[in-house]
Amino acid sequence: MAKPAQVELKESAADLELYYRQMLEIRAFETRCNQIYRQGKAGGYLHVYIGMEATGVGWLHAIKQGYDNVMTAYRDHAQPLVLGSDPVRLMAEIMGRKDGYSKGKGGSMHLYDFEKRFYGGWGIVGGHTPLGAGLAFGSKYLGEDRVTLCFLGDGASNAGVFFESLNMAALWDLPVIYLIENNEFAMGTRLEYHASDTELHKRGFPFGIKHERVDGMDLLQVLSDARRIVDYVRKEQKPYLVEIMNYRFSGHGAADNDRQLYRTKEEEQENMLRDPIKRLEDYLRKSNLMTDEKMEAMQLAAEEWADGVLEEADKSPFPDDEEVYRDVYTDMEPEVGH
Amino acid sequence: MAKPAQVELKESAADLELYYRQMLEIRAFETRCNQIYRQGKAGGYLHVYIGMEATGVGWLHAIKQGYDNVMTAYRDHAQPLVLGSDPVRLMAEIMGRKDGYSKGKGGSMHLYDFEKRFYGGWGIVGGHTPLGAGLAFGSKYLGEDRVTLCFLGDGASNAGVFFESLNMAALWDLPVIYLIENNEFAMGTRLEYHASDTELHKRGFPFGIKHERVDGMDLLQVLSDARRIVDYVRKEQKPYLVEIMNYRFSGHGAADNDRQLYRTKEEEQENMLRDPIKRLEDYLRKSNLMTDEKMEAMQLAAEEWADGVLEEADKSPFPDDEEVYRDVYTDMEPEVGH
Amino acid sequence: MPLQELTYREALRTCIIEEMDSDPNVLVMGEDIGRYQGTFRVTQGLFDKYGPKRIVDTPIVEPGIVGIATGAALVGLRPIVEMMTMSFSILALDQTINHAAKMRYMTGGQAKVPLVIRGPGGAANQLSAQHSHSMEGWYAHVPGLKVVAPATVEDAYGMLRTAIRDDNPVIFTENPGLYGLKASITVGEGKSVPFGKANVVRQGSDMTLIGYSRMTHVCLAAAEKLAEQGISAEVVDVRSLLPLDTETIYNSVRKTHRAVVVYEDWKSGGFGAEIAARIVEDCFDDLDAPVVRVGGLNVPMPYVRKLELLCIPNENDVLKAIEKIK
Amino acid sequence: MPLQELTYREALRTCIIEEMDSDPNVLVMGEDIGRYQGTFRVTQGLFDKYGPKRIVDTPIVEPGIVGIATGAALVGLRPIVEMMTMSFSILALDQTINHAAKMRYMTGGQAKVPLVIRGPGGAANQLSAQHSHSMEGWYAHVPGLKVVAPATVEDAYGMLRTAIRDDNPVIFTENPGLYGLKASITVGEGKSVPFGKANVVRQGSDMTLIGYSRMTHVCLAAAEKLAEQGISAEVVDVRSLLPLDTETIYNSVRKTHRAVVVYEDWKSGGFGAEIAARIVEDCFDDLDAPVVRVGGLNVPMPYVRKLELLCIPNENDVLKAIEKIK
Ligand SMILES: Cc1ncc(C[n+]2csc(CCOP(=O)(O)OP(=O)(O)O)c2C)c(N)n1
Ligand SMILES: Cc1ncc(C[n+]2csc(CCOP(=O)(O)OP(=O)(O)O)c2C)c(N)n1
Ligand SMILES: [Mg+2]
Ligand SMILES: [Mg+2]
Repeated sequence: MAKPAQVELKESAADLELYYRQMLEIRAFETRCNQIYRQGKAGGYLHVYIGMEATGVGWLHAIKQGYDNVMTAYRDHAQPLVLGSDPVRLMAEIMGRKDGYSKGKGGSMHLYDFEKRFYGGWGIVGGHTPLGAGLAFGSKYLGEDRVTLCFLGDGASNAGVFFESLNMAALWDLPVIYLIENNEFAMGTRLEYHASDTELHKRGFPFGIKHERVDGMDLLQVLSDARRIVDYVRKEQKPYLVEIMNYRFSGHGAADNDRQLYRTKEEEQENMLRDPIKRLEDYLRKSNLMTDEKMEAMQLAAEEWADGVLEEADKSPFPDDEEVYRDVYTDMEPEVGH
Repeated sequence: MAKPAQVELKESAADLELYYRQMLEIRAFETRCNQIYRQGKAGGYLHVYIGMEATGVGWLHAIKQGYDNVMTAYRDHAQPLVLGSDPVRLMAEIMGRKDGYSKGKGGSMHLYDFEKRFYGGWGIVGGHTPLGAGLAFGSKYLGEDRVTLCFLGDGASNAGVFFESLNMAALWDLPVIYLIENNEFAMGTRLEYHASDTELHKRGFPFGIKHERVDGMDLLQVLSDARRIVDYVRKEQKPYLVEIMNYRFSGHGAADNDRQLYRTKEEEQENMLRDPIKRLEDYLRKSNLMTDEKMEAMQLAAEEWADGVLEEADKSPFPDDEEVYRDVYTDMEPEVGH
Repeated sequence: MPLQELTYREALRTCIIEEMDSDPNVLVMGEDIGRYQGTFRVTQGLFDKYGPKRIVDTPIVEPGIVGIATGAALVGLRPIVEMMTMSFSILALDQTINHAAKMRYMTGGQAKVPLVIRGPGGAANQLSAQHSHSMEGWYAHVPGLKVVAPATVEDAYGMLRTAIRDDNPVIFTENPGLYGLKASITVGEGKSVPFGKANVVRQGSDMTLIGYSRMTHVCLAAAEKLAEQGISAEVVDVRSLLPLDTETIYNSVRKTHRAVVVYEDWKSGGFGAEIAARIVEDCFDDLDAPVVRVGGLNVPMPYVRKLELLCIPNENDVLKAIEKIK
Repeated sequence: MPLQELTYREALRTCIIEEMDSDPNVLVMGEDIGRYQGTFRVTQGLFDKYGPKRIVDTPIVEPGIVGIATGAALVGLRPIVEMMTMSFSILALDQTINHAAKMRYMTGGQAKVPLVIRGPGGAANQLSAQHSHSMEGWYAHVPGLKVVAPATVEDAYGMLRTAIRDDNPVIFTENPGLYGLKASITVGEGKSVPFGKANVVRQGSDMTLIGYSRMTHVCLAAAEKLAEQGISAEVVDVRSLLPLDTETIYNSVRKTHRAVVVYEDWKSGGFGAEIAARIVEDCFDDLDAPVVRVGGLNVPMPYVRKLELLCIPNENDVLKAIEKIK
């Protein structure tokens, strides 16, 4: 399992409050997403980050936000929220609205904010992993010292193109960090049914890529591991493979109502005890960094914030019909008509 | 590098003679192939096995010939020769003739003899590796204890689908042996320019597949390693990954005339000293198992044999025009005409 | 033979069960098809019934899955590979085209590849650009494959049997919009629907509407509306793209003198172009008007339902297209 | 501007050099393109000139290569990916189609993917079934891509410049049979050939022969032979499949009233079907005869030269096909 926590605290009280707030906001945002999905206000496939908040918040505070490159697959709401993208535009995209980052043409699985260097947002399992190496290749070619974070799932870590990417990343010393979020499930398939060796970090070994398994539930541990690794990669200009242990509290997607097909209620509840938000709260409480009242107030604020985001996003109109032909090319329209 | 030789001799004099003869015949056959290619009697891409004979002969005498499954990529003349396919039909195929195993429709890269359980003969680098797992899957499903040998090149060992295959082979305990023939080159690209870690056997590690690097030049060592590994796989019904160190004496293919673009003459000559045929001869001589006269006679016989094969194959006519539409389906013809 | 009311989804499942019962070498491989019961629930219950040997949950590795199934087919198995959606089959094209499809030819007839690749093709509901691909036109371009796209419960059942028993690789495209379709059909061993036979699903005299898979129903709906306008449209359900039953199509066109080809795939370069081109090549003198095509808009599939619906042809789009040849 | 005698191969190389010299963010990636000088020698000398940073020898991993190049394009590079042969690009289709091509749309216009994928497409000489694929028809089906297939030295040079400077992913198909073609052309910065413009390469009045890439030359050869028979054939070189210049094609057909589409790809489902279908849709009343297609035989490419030559259309096949509309 993951290494035991060995944390020297570098976080100020203000920082901790920020992280806590972001974790709360992610959860509140994601909870709204599941709700609007049930109401038919969002459609398609929609995958929330509930239970995995410490991973996203921790890692994205270990990088230079807006300078370093970040990408992930379709479970992609949390990352841009942490990176400072406009939550209303994110929610609008999830609802298929004109003000969404992709004007309603991408949806939940395809969120992007290139200005913040958040590069999506991808639906083909494993398919984005060479793009991650490519961002690193490009930034390095240009003489910049940007680090690239490329998140992927445990299921995605079996995809052939991922191994091809690892080999090239190592061969060409690309400063990309592959972050396998091992949440123990690939949709309805448990880790042990899809990976012949469940220690996924080992996949770095044959390529001479530094690799390790780390915790993804304890924010302070996450921050410390993430900083160490990001610093290493920026300095050494070499790839790194990290396996982050966390757990998917929700179903695979908003449409997945049959969690009991692949895990028991007991297992679920046991893992809920690892809740990263509760864990941070315990820490804040024990360290006398925050009172219960403050926490409750912040929880309430996050809920209100999410309601406000949703309300605001819902004001955005659907895109115009003409949008259907736009953005296929930079400089021309496709052949029109049926 | 490869393990040092630790050989207990299990081979009878008659066996050794057979192996020696086969190595000579492969070399003579392949030399003819290069010749007829220059004469325009063979075309397309054609890749010979010169320098790698001990690997093919050794491994294919460690299995139950005709029972175990064997496949490789496009460097595929030697394997069916060892397995007892008709050399005339092999040569006829290489010359695009009616009596070839594929009636002239496959050519040098696509040799098959399903009766001998030799399953090709494939042109897409790495593309055949899941087929190898599939043969093992099928045989195991049917309750048979066949072992499957799937040869691939060092260059092919980077292909994503190979890693996908390794994971499935391990996940489902498939009795397939992947044999990476590390001849140090992928076409004009040296090992160190295509593989971030040049110890290719390590690729078995993340999947919990037993893996090792072995010698491919010393026939006796090859036989002993091969027997040990084949026995293990048959008994344990699990996959194995073997990296076989050898060297490609010829160019990549018969059309590759620019060997000096990727290796020096000196390097080439140095490696020629590792010649598996010379090495076996040294052993036979030192052990008093064969006289120089006998060896010379056998060399001559192999040359004559190859001339005979070529002459015989050359008598085969080209396929009839109608062949162009046959064998697309088992039970129908495709839409005909331009 | 028993008559059963089944959905399209159940018809597929029923056929798979019957074939698995009658031939121990038939097996199913795919992502989340076993313990999770299949994303679209086609394989529901099969894991409990047959266990992990014959209902094989795979990692998410389409190239590897098709390759391993092809290898298994070579030594005597008859694998059915479920693609979670046909969109993902794009990852496996090298295995499908370069290996499974060309193998018999390259071996000069030694290889036999009884392989079925099946799953939902086309758009479902807001799955966006990467999950809404129609792939059948690409497949139908490839010699060595057979490609079918049943539109009805009966055909789903009967063509799947033909596919499983076929000794060649078969691409079997379903459509997410069809799984819920219901009908009473006769099932059992003997019931199968051959490949290469189109079906005239509606008689008519003024024009021929040609479709397959879900678009057959769009053609039927358009024909209803045309009837209200006093136009009698014949509808041909292509069913099998490769082999293609041009005779049935031509016979209809020779009768009606007008042809409209409807398909969901991107209009430009879709398989409807092939059907149109063949009609022109072989029935030119019978045509009173250009062959009209109605295809999906030439854009990656957008997420929002409003735009998505613009992309997928419906009966009104067919009516509009027909204006120019009425 | 200087006039130079160049082969098709050299014209490509010259253009790459000029573009690399003028823009430091242009680079080339591919298998054996550097130290080995390129399988078809298009990149000969470039490694010595630019070194490993800009001439990147890759492992044999087509999906990975296209993916990494696409990612690099997203942050400002302008990669040219060489496919050793276009046949191998089938492995990279998920990266090309699902990622590079759809990306701009899925991002609502945020992404810009200046990527060129180039290499020889179609049959060379006995390379057998897995190495002789024509892929351009599949690509030309995909919104978000541009697809070109230059037939002449001048177009190879000028269209490659347009491709490299295009901000969208471009598929640039060459043909092994064209690399040795020679011509004197004007080179230099300003010389480029735009996409979406077909070229009337031979004037005629009795029929229009339509081709692209090497088939343009087959059309020209057929036109010569037709001239001997007293038939005046116009030849249209399509050059750019997506965007497709239908106007030039239609204008010719409206003049000659007969159209023949020639392509090397498998006949059924090839891009010639699309061209034929469009002509019929839009020029029906101008046609005096069915649009005839001449395509490659619908079989995996056989090895032996004798059969291979049967598969690839030549001028006699064109003449034979024309019989029915003369
Ligand atoms: C190539 C491909 N195959 C299948 C799918 C369907 N699919 C979407 S997500 C998923 C599971 C992925 O699991 P994992 O990588 O562990 O990520 P997680 O959802 O747990 O974050 C599957 C099978 C897909 N999107 N792409
Ligand atoms: C997918 C694919 N890409 C490229 C090629 C061209 N090609 C043929 S062989 C080869 C080199 C393979 O080297 P390796 O795997 O080491 O095998 P070896 O030839 O040394 O036996 C290349 C690049 C191909 N056939 N298939
Ligand atoms: Mg997971
Ligand atoms: Mg090699």
